[in-house]
Amino acid sequence: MYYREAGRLVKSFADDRRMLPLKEDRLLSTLFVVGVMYILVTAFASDYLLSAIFIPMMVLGVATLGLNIATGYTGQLSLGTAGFMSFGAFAAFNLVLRVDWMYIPLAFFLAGVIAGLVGIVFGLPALRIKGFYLIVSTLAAQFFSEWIFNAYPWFLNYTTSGVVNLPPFHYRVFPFQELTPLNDAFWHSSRGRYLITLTITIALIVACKNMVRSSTGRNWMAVRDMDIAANVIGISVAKTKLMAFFVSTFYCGVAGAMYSYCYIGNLDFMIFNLRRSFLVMFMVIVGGLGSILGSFLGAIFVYGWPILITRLGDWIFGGGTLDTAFVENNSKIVVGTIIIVLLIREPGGFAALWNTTKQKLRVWPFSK
Amino acid sequence: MWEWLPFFLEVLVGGLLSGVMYSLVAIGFVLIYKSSGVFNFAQGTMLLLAALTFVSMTERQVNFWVAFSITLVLMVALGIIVERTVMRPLANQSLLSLFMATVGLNYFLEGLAQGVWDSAVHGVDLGISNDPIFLIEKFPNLGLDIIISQFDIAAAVIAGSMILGLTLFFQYTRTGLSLRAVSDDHMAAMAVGIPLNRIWAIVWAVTGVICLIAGLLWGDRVSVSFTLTAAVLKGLPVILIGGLTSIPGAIVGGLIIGASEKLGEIYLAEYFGGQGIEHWWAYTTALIFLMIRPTGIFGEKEIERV
Amino acid sequence: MNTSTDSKKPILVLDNINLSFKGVKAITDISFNVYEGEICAVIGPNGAGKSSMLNVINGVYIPQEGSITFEGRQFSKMKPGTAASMGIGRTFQNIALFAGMSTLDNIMTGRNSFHKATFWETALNMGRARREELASREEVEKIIEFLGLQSIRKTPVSSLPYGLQKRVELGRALAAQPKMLLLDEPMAGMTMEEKLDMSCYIQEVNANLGTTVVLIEHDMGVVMDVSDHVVVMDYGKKIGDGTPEEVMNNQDVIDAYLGVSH
Amino acid sequence: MSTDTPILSIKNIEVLYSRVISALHGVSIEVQKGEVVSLLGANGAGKTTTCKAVSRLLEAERGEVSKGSIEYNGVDIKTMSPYDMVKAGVVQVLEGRHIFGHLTVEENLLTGSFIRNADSASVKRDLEYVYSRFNRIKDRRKNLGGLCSGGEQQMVAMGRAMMAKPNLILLDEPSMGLAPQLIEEIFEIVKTLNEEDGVSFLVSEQNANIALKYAKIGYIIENGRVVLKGSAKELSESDSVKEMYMGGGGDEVSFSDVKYYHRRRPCMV
Repeated sequence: MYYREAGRLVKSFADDRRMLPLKEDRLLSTLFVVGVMYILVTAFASDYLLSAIFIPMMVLGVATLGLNIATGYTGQLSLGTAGFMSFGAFAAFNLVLRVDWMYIPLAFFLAGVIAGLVGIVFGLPALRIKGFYLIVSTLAAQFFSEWIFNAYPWFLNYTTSGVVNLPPFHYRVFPFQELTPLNDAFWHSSRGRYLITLTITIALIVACKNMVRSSTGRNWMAVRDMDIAANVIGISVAKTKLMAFFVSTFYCGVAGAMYSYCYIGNLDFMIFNLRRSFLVMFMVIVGGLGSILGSFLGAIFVYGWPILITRLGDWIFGGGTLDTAFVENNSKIVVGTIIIVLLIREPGGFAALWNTTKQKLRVWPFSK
Repeated sequence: MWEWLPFFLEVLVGGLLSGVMYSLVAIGFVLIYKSSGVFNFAQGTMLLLAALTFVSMTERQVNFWVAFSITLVLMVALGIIVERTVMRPLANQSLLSLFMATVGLNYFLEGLAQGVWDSAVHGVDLGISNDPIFLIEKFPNLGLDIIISQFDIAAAVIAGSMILGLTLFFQYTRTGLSLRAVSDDHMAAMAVGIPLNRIWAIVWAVTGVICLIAGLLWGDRVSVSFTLTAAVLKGLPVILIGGLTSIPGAIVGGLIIGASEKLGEIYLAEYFGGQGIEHWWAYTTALIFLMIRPTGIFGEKEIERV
Repeated sequence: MNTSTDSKKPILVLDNINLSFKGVKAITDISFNVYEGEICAVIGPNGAGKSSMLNVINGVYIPQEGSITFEGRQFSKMKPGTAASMGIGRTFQNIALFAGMSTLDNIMTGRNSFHKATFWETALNMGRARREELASREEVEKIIEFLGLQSIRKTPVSSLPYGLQKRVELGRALAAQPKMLLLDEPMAGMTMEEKLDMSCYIQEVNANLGTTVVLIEHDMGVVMDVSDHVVVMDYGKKIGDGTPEEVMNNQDVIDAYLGVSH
Repeated sequence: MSTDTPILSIKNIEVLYSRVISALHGVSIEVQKGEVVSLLGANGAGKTTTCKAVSRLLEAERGEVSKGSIEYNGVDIKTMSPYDMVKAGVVQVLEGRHIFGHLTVEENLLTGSFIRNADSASVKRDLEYVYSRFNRIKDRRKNLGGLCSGGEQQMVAMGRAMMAKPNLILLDEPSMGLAPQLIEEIFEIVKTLNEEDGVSFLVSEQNANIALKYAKIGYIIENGRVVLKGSAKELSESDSVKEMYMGGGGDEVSFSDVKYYHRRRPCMV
């Protein structure tokens, strides 16, 4: 590391509370976000990279962040992430379908709110039920969502196949679209969808970071670490838990909407199944409980590993040698092993590994 | 005015019988949770692994009992290995970490099971007749015109005797008493010289055996394939209703879920768009019970000390 | 600090409290008053029900019988949230800090009642949220300075030694600016140096802020020097109540706690 | 083995929890065969840690003996597990009793005998013997341990330890939460077990009076250090012990004048 905290005087509490206290950190992250993520990637990345790598990783990262808010920050185990995502996806679809003036960012936001309200309903038992018993509630949410969107065709606009394509010309991306320099076709392309996903993701990261560094986040963590003590110092445990469920499912809901609209381009209730819930949970564990950075590292790893293996296989043995079953089983074994090893060696996940590395670099080469 | 009764009874009995099979899965859960606080999510996959191992041998014309014994040994070994390599290094960690480790283990075993064997659907035939029994023919005096599945009865008897055996084992043997002591108080158990690791290894091994029996019964009923891992999802509401630490709870919970599932399917599904409610219905039932008793019917209510 | 007897006004009145767990009696018929501005020590052997008593006062346990009157408001059962909002602060015997958070954040949680910003205001870092954060930080920094915790401000509390954790816990309780502090063995397991520090903090808070203090303590030296009023419990019952001198000369107390003289 | 090898000899041990938090710094204690030794000190002084260091239960709480050694009958116990210790005849009766609440009194006692792999006849004999020593719990044999009173639980805990036929019992805070007459009764039993069955005891206590009445030797432990050692008689006559553990304000340090002193002192942390 070429820069460190030593010798910097923090002169006000406002400075001390900044998300990135170091000037260099701020500069580098701005450069990375604006220069790399916005300009370089948008300009040069291929369609494949955008729609099969960047978009899904960000979308899953947001879902992971959502689960992390409930489980990592507030200590409420949830196994219904995909279910909550599907509420967001279906809400967005029906909003766009049934409200004339609806446009995408607003639909995503409202979808998040609707999912959040559903989250509160399934979070209510948390006021009475604790620990593992609570997974009943979130699993109920999961199975309930799988069932309701299947049993009531209204949600899918009576489509017989069970899958709705989301053709781009069906929705408006922005209000006053005609006044913007970029046309609909751009926003419906992978580039446009990438920019939408990126912007929403960054906004959600900043919002989460803001909550975590203020009273909201402290109350979540207080309830997680010791709810009796939190109660004794006057934190309303019930309100804190419900709020955490709302925010958590809001994130999941937005992720679900983005999953349908920005990533796969169709709406399919089969996709938001229990397995996906678990995948998101793996991302949380691998990345690190209670870490924003970890949420994305986890998403990148768990989503990226099978792709990496396939690519490596193609590169070493020639195209198409590794069949999908092999890749799938391989990733299960690898991810499973990594989860166990991480839990034993570094319960903080990749995020903690990253921090230790940073810490070591900071004193390098003067100390091991 | 009692015309509905025979049919109701038929549904109820069918539900209760399948409930016994849920109990069997649930008991494996309870044993591990009771003794070590580990919520073993890998139960379903262990079950699949057992069934797959067995089937892949019988499909190669290996004798039933030989296959059974080999699988039994392998499952016991698996249990012991899991205890050694996963659970022991994680002792003293938070319950959440332990749970997540079993989720990881679940994923690992899933990949392994399908990697070593395959993901095709296999049949397993335990040689139990599938013919229904017409109760009115067998016992005309009862006057009940009910049809009961012979397989369900046989499965329930096997599962039931397994449960009975385990209950007796833990009630009256030295190991059983040690296990109950360990589940009550780890520290005290160590203080009187009960070797925790040995008890845990035994519990995981016993769970392996339960998985084999349950895997075969479930396998015969719904065929051996990836969907078998869903057995764990059947077991979950059962133990949560019964209380995570209670063997009688697992039995009662199994009966409740079994009955409620069948009754719900027959009598309630029509109000909910026709079909498919069984997945969430079991969980809703569990949720209702838990709202009344947050730690299950037989679960222990903890007094929180501060 | 001895308050003059004529100005004695009870801030807390416990009336005939009975508490049992699954039929096992933990507290039997306990009544006593705590007067405004005093330091009241509760002493007694381990397991005498002292901690349970504090838990009853701030609503963690609900007594089967009896009432609690705090500042003139009577409750048959107190709720922890109510207790906190009425100004009852608390530390615990087996430190109940939020293990995953830093010293600063732990103390900041103590100020939660001063934070009115909703979660979306905090998410957007809006004016009110920001102002409250900075105002709280200012107050918390005063406590950090008072308790000498500057150097461990950003250290996770789980990695702190026992004595410091106790101090952070006191800081968290102080951050709420309580009218009454319940301290459960604040000096247990401390070195003499740390005990001196802790008694200094307690007395200073009592003298300068007028905070009433109820503390459980085993060290008789501390009890004799610091407290204005001593309540003795044994086996769930009250066996003594009065000034330190009175209690020390009470034969029941000597028999039960200080030991049968030989 | 020479007769003067102490049954337990703790030599200058230090204990760390989680590799950082230091709980004991230099504790040395000796227990001779057939002796009752008491370990006095306040809450958190390190009594329980000392007992757990001997019974090897420390590791279950992420603690370890980082320096010094502990010898039982002249053999270093460094590599032994809690199981080995019980097998070798050292049983700890935990602070707070730790009865198996869902087991009956008799089942509680039986768990103590498992270590010996004894046949059922001899276990039965031992049960009778324990009941004869602890009369109070005989009638409660079919009751659940969790429903017994504090005194009965203490007796079950001690009886459970006796079922392992120990040579040395580490008795941690037996008086905790018990009425005075019951405390007396418990210590009378300790005396009987010591005199008639030859069991050595290391008793950790806060109640100095009762502990010194029944012990031969006493150690006073403060903040993880042994600060005083002596015969029970010496200790109970010592002024400083009287001051610290039997009431009475000390003159050396005044807690009430401390605030001015603190203000002038730079911060320690």
